[in-house]
This record gives sequence, structure tokens and C-alpha cells, in this order.
Amino acid sequence: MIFDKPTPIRDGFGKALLELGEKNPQVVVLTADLSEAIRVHWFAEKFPKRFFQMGIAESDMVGTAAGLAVGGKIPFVTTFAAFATSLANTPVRVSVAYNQANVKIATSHGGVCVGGDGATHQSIEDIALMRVLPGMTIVVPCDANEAYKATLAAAEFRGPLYLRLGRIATPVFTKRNSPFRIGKAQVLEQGSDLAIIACGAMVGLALEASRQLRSKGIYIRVINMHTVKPLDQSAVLKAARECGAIVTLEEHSVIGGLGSAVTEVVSEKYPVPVERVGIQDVFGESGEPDEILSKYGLTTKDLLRACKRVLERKDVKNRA
Amino acid sequence: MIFDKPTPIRDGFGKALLELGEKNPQVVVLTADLSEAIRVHWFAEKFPKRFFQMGIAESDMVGTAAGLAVGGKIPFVTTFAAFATSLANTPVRVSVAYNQANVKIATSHGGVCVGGDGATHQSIEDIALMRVLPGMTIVVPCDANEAYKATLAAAEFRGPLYLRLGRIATPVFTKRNSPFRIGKAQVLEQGSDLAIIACGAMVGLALEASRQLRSKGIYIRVINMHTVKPLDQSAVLKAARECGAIVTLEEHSVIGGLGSAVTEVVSEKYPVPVERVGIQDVFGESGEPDEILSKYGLTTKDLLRACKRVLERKDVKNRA
Amino acid sequence: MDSTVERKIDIDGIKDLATQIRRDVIRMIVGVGSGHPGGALGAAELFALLYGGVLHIDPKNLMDPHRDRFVLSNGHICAAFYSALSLAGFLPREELNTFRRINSRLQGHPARVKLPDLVETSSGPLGQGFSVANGIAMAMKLDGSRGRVYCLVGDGEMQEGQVWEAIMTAAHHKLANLTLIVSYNGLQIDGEVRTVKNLMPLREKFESFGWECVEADGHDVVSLYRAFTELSVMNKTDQDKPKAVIAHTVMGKGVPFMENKAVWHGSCPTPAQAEEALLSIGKSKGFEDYPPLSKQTLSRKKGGLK
Amino acid sequence: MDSTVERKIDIDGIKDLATQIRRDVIRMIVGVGSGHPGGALGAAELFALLYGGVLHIDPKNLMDPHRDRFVLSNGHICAAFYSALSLAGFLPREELNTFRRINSRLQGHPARVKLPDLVETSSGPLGQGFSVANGIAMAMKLDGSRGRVYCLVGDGEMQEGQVWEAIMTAAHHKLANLTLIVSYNGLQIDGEVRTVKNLMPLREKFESFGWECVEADGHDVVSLYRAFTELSVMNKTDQDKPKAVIAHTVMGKGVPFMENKAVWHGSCPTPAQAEEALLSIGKSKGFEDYPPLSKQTLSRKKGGLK
Ligand SMILES: Cc1ncc(C[n+]2csc(CCOP(=O)(O)OP(=O)(O)O)c2C)c(N)n1
Ligand SMILES: Cc1ncc(C[n+]2csc(CCOP(=O)(O)OP(=O)(O)O)c2C)c(N)n1
Ligand SMILES: [Mg+2]
Ligand SMILES: [Mg+2]
Repeated sequence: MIFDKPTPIRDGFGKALLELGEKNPQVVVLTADLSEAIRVHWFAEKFPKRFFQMGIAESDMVGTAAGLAVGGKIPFVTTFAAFATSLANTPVRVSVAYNQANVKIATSHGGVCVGGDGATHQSIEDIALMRVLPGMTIVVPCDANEAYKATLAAAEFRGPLYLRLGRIATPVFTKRNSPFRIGKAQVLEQGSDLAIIACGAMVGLALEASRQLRSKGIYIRVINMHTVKPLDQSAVLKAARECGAIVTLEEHSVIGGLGSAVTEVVSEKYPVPVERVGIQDVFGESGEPDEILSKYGLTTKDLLRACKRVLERKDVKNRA
Repeated sequence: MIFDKPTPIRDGFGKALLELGEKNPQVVVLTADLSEAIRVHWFAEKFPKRFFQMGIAESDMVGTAAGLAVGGKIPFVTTFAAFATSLANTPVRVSVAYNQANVKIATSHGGVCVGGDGATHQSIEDIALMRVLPGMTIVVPCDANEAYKATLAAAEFRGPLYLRLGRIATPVFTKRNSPFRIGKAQVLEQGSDLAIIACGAMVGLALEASRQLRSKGIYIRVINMHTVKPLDQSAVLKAARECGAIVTLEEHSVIGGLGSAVTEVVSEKYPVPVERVGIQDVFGESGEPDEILSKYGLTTKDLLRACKRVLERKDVKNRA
Repeated sequence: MDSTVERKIDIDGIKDLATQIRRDVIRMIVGVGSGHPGGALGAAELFALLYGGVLHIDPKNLMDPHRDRFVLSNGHICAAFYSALSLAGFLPREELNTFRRINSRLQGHPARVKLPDLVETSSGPLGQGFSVANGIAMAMKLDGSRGRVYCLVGDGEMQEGQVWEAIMTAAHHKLANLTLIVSYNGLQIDGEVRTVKNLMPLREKFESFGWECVEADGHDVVSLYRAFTELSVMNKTDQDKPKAVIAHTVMGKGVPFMENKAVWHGSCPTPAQAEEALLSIGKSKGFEDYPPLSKQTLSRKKGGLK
Repeated sequence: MDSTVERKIDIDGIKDLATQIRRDVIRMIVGVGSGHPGGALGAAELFALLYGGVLHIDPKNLMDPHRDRFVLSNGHICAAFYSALSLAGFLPREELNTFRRINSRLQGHPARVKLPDLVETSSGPLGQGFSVANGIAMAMKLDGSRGRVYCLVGDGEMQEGQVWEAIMTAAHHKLANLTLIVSYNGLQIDGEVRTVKNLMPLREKFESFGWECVEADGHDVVSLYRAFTELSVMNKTDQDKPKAVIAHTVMGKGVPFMENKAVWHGSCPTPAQAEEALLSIGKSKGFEDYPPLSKQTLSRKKGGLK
């Protein structure tokens, strides 16, 4: 099951789940009145006995999933990012993370590309909320193919895992045989003037920026950091050492997410200038995805500006 | 109302609330079956009409407080840190932060000094959870005096504010006339070999480390960063420029809290080595506060080790 | 009996208002290409009655401490809310064109920061607004306000635990100045409420939580009004229960092809379907459709549309 | 009727077990200097009956798929839980000395990571365990297990919204293999439940949510057992309601100066008070107090105490 044209990232998840349904009888799926939005209706149809409709009760859903995990199942709980990570924060913390329960939390509506539903439905905090939980693994696939692989890997992986899936159709960058391993960053471009570390659908922007800068003789290292936690520190530090400047890029607040994770590591081990491109600590709003991305500073242009700023600072530092 | 011997930080809050009760008829207080633990029983006794017992229903309590704020009141909602910030995360996000409601969230049991109650009651995530919310101000007083001042300031301040209060008796560092302004860091020691940026009860450790290092001719700048958000960036950057190395210190996870906030700023504006002392991304456990602090790496010794590490890195950098 | 009601409210006027709300809802949603028509159409009479006869709110005196308050907890049906606000003089009619668009005050879910005088609290995540409504009711009691708080929730929304916390709070704190309205259409996104997660018997639940509860036909203005007033013997000392009105509604009401179909919870009709819908709804007598704005105008006005 | 019960369980043995649990609770709490005696004492008969007669769990066959499961949702009363586990052979008796101490498996609230075979889920934040119990019951149904899930909650705990979500879930998913026990002692930290936030009438609430519900005297083993068995006609197709037992308990039961006093929810008795408490409780016939360990031994064993 491999996609080649722009596809909602969540579709890769839904299809993988269907395959898991066949392969692994322990896989069960829960949803909170959002089965189609998160693409578990395919699984529900095929495996009704292993599908649990929990109604609009996300906290209870997460707790129930923890119980199913205690009972030996591999539950995937599904809803929007804000509802899983914020509304159900305590069950995720206590019954999943602290219990080290084998629960997979899969969400759509992370980020601002939600469309007209507006700020409350746009989770710009989910990665931060999950990252601060000890023992939580966080995977943010960059396209439907990677979502497909990540879902299969999640089912194999033992322990709590958060899977953030985009809603809108997204170009496909990765191939059937692109490597995917939880915790191992994927270097998509090998430049060493500057590194862009991105996750999720934003990886596309990084590739585009890289293309544009190459024509000016600037070579970007593009890193697809699909696993935000545990962070592939060696890839980050290699980038810091070899490139001397980093831009992070995510459809998430610049607080607490991938950007923070990168600044934590480099500040500790190898300080270099880092620009964080993301939502600048404000709530989102209704609009078309491209309008929102552009209003909130998540376009190639914004990224290029950040690259420019950080390169200038790298120069200052090198001259000093 | 000023304390001079070791006092639970929450007591400063409880006393200030009592004074606010007299001064400001708009101040109301809510609690979720924890009135004494968070020291609002004094207010409750004196101002029963403006005290709302909400039972064990933290989400509803926060939402109700938002409604009271819509109705022109200045509500203080009180419970343990984990219950306000994790259990009630969505009401805080939607009804308080997104609404820009004039609600003050005051908690005890932030950090690990909770005593025997163990991991679920020790919030090592609360600052991270609050920091990622746009428009949330976060104040972490270092002693009962500062808690007292911070509480009075919180009532004057318009907008959502999170006040994190310690549970156990804590030495008093600040004086009646020590300056306190939300958002303005307080420099307690003026050294420039290294800066320790601390918040809450940990400030005491920073002072102790400074004392010990001074005898070795190393002069520490000790910054009491009582306001974690908005961060006093100029104090941080001044420290980065003048000291060249920073240690952050907090009774909180090293992810997402004060430590992350500092690495974000310096990585963006003036990269220097930063060591983050805090809970190393693990859950806490039962025990006496000092046992826990020592097991989880929050002693003067741990702090001194971090200072040593970061000073070595500063040297390497300076030699390079 | 009907005649008593007629003396108090303009039944035909309210029905007519409901018709216009339905028209607006369809036009707003098809105009932007997304939204939640089903629940909004089903709440047309509710909004018409609230903003056309029940709520004491004056667009010219929005700070009156004795005004009534309205909280929309099931925020996704806000198309009907915005329409009612515009028809009642709280919002310019043309502004409905901006619904769910970038830079608009009319967010896809009501946002207090965008409309601080009209939206008591932001909603969207279900189960949030009701607690806020309680808090407002408490503040009003403290201040001796004669106003009343009305809060609307969906039936699916009642599956949220926080709703039950709020139910306990309202009863415990004797919020007799609060009316909770449940739009009971029996449907939610994934299908029938009783299949997704059964709520029945709902009235017994309210009663066992110490509420007064009546049921009404949510599309019959008289039945609804009676339900409201039967209960609004408010602020009497002998009467300190909060009041719940279970309004039996039909998702998609007024548009036959949408009626009772969960898929219309959140789907946008095609332009042809919208036309058919408007035909079924018919025209109102006392109101006009809001004028369309050209994309250019919108873009000039708001600076955001392409 | 009593005789029928007597044929099934050893009533005197269970009462005796309850006595020993009470002794343990007092000694554990005074030993470490903190903890929650009130609720724990009040649940002594419940734990005695569960671990001394009702639960089919065998310390030697902890992975039996048909075993019963127990979930303590009101984790703060875990002193009684740990005591029962040790008395039933699941834990060394001496280990009770480590309660709430650094490096212990006996955390202040039950921690699954510390005792994965005995603690089905970590609890502490109220309202969490019940949902997990539902999930376990669902997994057991999927696997065709003949076991039953018992979940204990406090009355104050029932103010949490998530409890009501879980109540709906258990009814909707027909978890007839689940028994919820409410320790109804009428008290919580800040005082009486009815003053803090009223829950009454609780039985009517359960019934309106589609549960079977019986009440019992939580200190009368026969009454309790009958409540359990009246309901345990489980896994029959004609019977798909989950079962609630409202166990009327007394906070601090067995220690007169603690009885019905909210302050004993979470206060530690002084050594003199503890002695008085142990005198009131009396000695058990079939059990012995767990042996004290010297601080040194504890420290050697666990490597943490100073
Ligand atoms: C906490 C939360 N969970 C899920 C959703 C997604 N959602 C929006 S509306 C809806 C169904 C609501 O059902 P109901 O209240 O009956 O409204 P109706 O469909 O009848 O308009 C859901 C699940 C949400 N907005 N908030
Ligand atoms: C979510 C949450 N809020 C608050 C607390 C603090 N707390 C612990 S026990 C308790 C009272 C519980 O009352 P009840 O369930 O009746 O237990 P009892 O006091 O009878 O043992 C409270 C408020 C908590 N543990 N979890
Ligand atoms: Mg509905
Ligand atoms: Mg109780």
C-alpha cells in the first residue's frame, strides 16, 4: 500500500490499520465519534468486534484503551490532536505513560491546516504536551507513505506512542523503500551550509527551500525528524557540528515541540544558532489551510527568511 | 504580612488571598475539595459567599471560573498542579487562555517535594503544559514572601495567570522590600563566570552553590526567574553575553519548562552552553522530599556538577 | 392555552425568523464551502425563540447587568447563532459572508476574543461551554442580577464527562437562574446517539441529578416557549433547581434530504443541493437574505481572501 | 439465608481478616508518618471479602486468563489494598514496612510499574481507574475470559466527570462482567459529600444510566457478599448490565475517634493515637502483625533510607 499522489497523511494510517487488522489479532481500535475523520471507519467495517465506539468521551476512551492494553491488546485510540492530548491529558499521563501501557494514540488535526474549524480545533500544543511525558514516543510522519510505515512500526513497538497525522492532502516525498525506523532521523538532503530539521507535512517546505537556495550556491541539509521523541540527538549534533546553524520547522508552536527539543540538545552539547519556524505562540483561526499557513508564518518565504537570519548569525559567530 | 522563618510557599498565597478578600470585592476563590492543602480555607472562612466549593471536578471548576471572570469577577482556582494543568487542560486552554479570561490558577504540588503521595501527585509537567498556551503568564515564587507579593500582583494583572506554589516549608530569601514585578527577573547575585537561572524553591540551592563556588574564586550570577512566561529575555541574554554559560534549575522536568525556555532564547539570539538541572524526564516516586530531591538529582551537589560541566564547555569554546 | 403564549410572543414572527435563520445557514455554509448545517438547521426555532422573544438583551445596552446571557456550548452549530445575532441587530447582515474565512470575527466555532460582547465564551471542544454558563450564573447571583443564563448543548455533547460535572455543579449551587437546553436530535457524527453511546432515558438522569426537566418539541415555538416559561419561575427562594429543557429536534430540519441524516452534521451541500434546500425552506416574510459580497469586497474589507 | 452464604465463604475468617487489615493500615501509616487511614479502615471488610472469598486470583497462577481482576480507582486508600495483598499471599508481609518510602514498590498511590502483576493500573488522580477497569473487562470479553472485574471507587471520586463517562461506557458496551463498588462513606477531604457536592440519590443515578444497582452495609460481610452474588449472574446473554454495589461504609471504621471524621481522610495518627487505635481494633485470631524491620535492614534492603 503505497501512495504516489498527494494524499491526506491520515489515509496512510487508515490503510495500515486495515492491514494490521488482518495481521495482528491483538490490534483494537477506539474512536470518540470521529471514525471517518481519522480514517478508522475502514477498520471498523472490516473488524467490528475489535472496534470500540466510545462516543464523545475522550478521557474515558484513553483510560479504556489503557485497560485493553493491560488485557493484552494493542489499542489504537483515535481522535483529534487537541482532544487526545489536552482534553485527555491525565489519562494519557497516568493510565498510559506512567503505566507504560502499550497504547498508541493516533490523531488528526495537529497543527493549523484544519480548515474552517478554527483555533480550538487546531492543536499547536500537542507535541509539547506529549513530549513532557516521560516514556512517550512521538512520531510525526511527513506523508501518507511514512504514516503507513509508522503505523505498522507503532504496532510492533512496545509502549506508549503518539502518532500525529495530518488532515489535508499532502505531497508524497518518501518511497516504498525509503527507510523508516522509529527514533532514526532521515537525512533527505546532504548539504552542510545549514540544516533544516522538520517534521510532518512541513518537510515539503524544507525541500522546496533547499531547492531554491541551491540555485544560490547554498547547500541545505534537510532532515526529516519524524520521531520527535526520543530525538535522534546524534543527527542533530552532527548537523550542528557540520552545518553550524539550524532552522527547525514544524506545524506547531515554537514552544515545547521539535524546535525546543533541538535547542535543548544543542545548548547542552554544541551551541549553534537555531531559528525556530512554527506558530509564534498565538492561537490559530479559521480559513483555508494556505491562508492560515501564510498568515501564521509557515510558508517557504518565511522559512527562507529564517535561513537567512540564521546564516547571518553563523557568519557573525565565525568571524568572531 | 511578611515571613521570616521557613514557611510553605503556599502560605504566602493563602495570606495574600485573605488580604485580597478585604481589598477587592471582585476576588472569588474556587477549590476542588482541597481547600486546606492549597490554603484557601482561611479565605473560605472569612468570605464564604465568595468561596465556591466545586467538589472533585477540576475541569468544571476551571470552566466555572472562566464564567465568573466573564461575569466580572477575579477568580482564583485552586487545586494541585497536576489536576489544574493536566486534568483540566482543555478548560484552561479554551475557556481561560483562548478566552483571555481573567482567571488565576494557583496550585500546590508542583514538583516532586510532595512527600509520600508519589508520581501521580508530583507534577513535573505543569510549567510545560502552561507555557505552550498562548497568552498564559506563569509565576513561580521562590518563597512565601514572594508568593504573597505575586498573589497581590496576580489580582492586579489582567489575564490568565498560572501561579505555582510549593507545599513544604521553604527558607525565606526575599525581604519585605525586595522588588517584585511580573516579568522582571531578579538578580540575586552579580557574578559573571556563570549564571544560574532558577525558579521556585530551587533558588535556595542556587544561592548555596554560589556561596560554595565563591570560595573557589568562581563568581556566579544567580537569577530568580520567578516569571517563567513571559520570560525576561533581556536578563537571559545579558547573562549569556556576560557570563558565557548558563545553568537552569527548576523542580520540573528538563523538558518544556524554564530550562527549555532559556535554551530557546539563547539558541535564537546568543548561543552559549546551557545545562538544565531538573527532573530528567522520568516520573517521581514516594519518599521524603530530601530523599526524592537527592535521588532525582536536585541537590546542591548535582547543581555544582552541572556548573562544572558547563564551565568546562565554556572553556573549550573560549579556547576554540 | 396557545392564546396565552400568543399574548407574550409573536409566534408567527418567530417562525418566520426561524425560516430566515435556515436560509442564512445554508447560504453561509455553501458560501464558504464547509460548516455544520444539520444541527444548525435543527436549532432554528430555538435561536428564533431565544433572540426573537425570550432573551432580554438589547443590542444598544449590551452592558446592562440585568440582561440575559446565552452560551452556545455545542459551538459547531454557530452558523445559526451568527444568523440570529445578525437578524436581531447585533451584527451587520453582510458580515455573515465572512463566516469561517480568514480574518473573520465569525470563526468556525464561536470565539470570544473575536466578538467579546456577543460570545460569552469560546466553544468548539464539546462540553466546555456549560461550565462557563454556570460560572456566569454564579457571578450574576453574586451581583444580584435579574438576568437569566441560557445554555445550549447537543445530545452527543452530553457524553462528555464535564457536562455531568456541570450538571452536579448547577444543582449543588442552586443555579435557579440557569436554563440548559439540550438539542436532542438523536444524532451525532458517527450515527445515532443510542448506537454511538446511549443517553436515554435523559429526563430521568436530569431528575436524579436534582434538576427540573421538561421536554418540548424543538420545532414547535409554542411548545418550546411553554417549556421555557413553565420553568422560569426563577429566583424564588422556594425554587432553587436549575432547569433543563430537552428540545426534541430533527437534524437538518426544513431540508427534507438532510433530515435525520448524520452525514449532514458536518457536510457542505453542493450549490445545486443548496438551491434545493433554499427552495424547501422557502422565503421568510419579514426578513431579507443577507446581501452577498463580491470576493473583491471581502478581500478589501478583511485583507485576507485571495 | 445467612447459612447459604456461610456455605460459600468463611464469614468469621473474613471478619478476622478485616481486623488484621485494620491493624496493618494503622501500623503502616504511623510507621511512615503519612497516609490515608480513614477510607482504608472503612474498606477493610471490602478488601477482606474480595481477597478472602470473592476474587478468583491465585498468587501462584497470576497469568490465568480466567482470573478475576481488581482495580483500585480511589488509590489513596491503598494501605488496605497492600495489606490485603500481603495477607492473601501476594506480597511478603515485611514489605508493608516500605509503604510510601523511597525505593519502595508500595507507592503512596498504587503504581503499576512497581507491581505489574498486582496493580492493574496506577491510580491517584481520582476518576482514572474505572475507565481502565472497563477496558480490562472489554479485553476479557474479547478473549472469552470467565473472569470478572471488580473496581472500587470512593463517593467523593464520583464527582469526577470521567466516572460518568465510564458509567455510560460500561452500560453501553454491556460490561456484565464488571462490578463497580462505591465506598459510600459520605465524606471527602473538605467534609460531607452532600455539602461539598451532593451525589444523592446515587442509586437512582445508576439506574437511570442503565446499571443494576444494589446497596449493602459495607461493614457486614454477609450483606456485602449477598450484594455481590445477587448480581454476579454474569455472562448470561439475558443479562448484560454492569453491576454497581453501593457499599455504605464509615470513614475510620473500627477506630472510634476516627469514625465519621473527614479529618482522618488523610491525617496520620500520633504514636499514642495509633496505640489507642490498635487497642480499639483488637487482635485478629488467624493472622499476625507484620514484623517491623529495623531502619537499617530497610536501608540495606532498599538502599534508600537514611
Ligand atoms: C471534545 C470534542 N470531541 C469531539 C468533537 C468533534 N465533534 C464535533 S460535533 C460532534 C458531534 C456532536 O454531536 P451533537 O452534540 O449531538 O451535535 P449534532 O451533531 O447533533 O449537531 C463531534 C464528535 C468536538 N468538537 N469536541
Ligand atoms: C483528580 C483528583 N482530584 C483531587 C484529588 C485529591 N484527593 C484525594 S482523595 C480526595 C477525596 C476523595 O473522596 P472519597 O472518594 O470520598 O474518598 P474518602 O475520602 O472517602 O477516602 C481528594 C479530593 C485527587 N487525588 N485526584
Ligand atoms: Mg445531536
Ligand atoms: Mg468518601
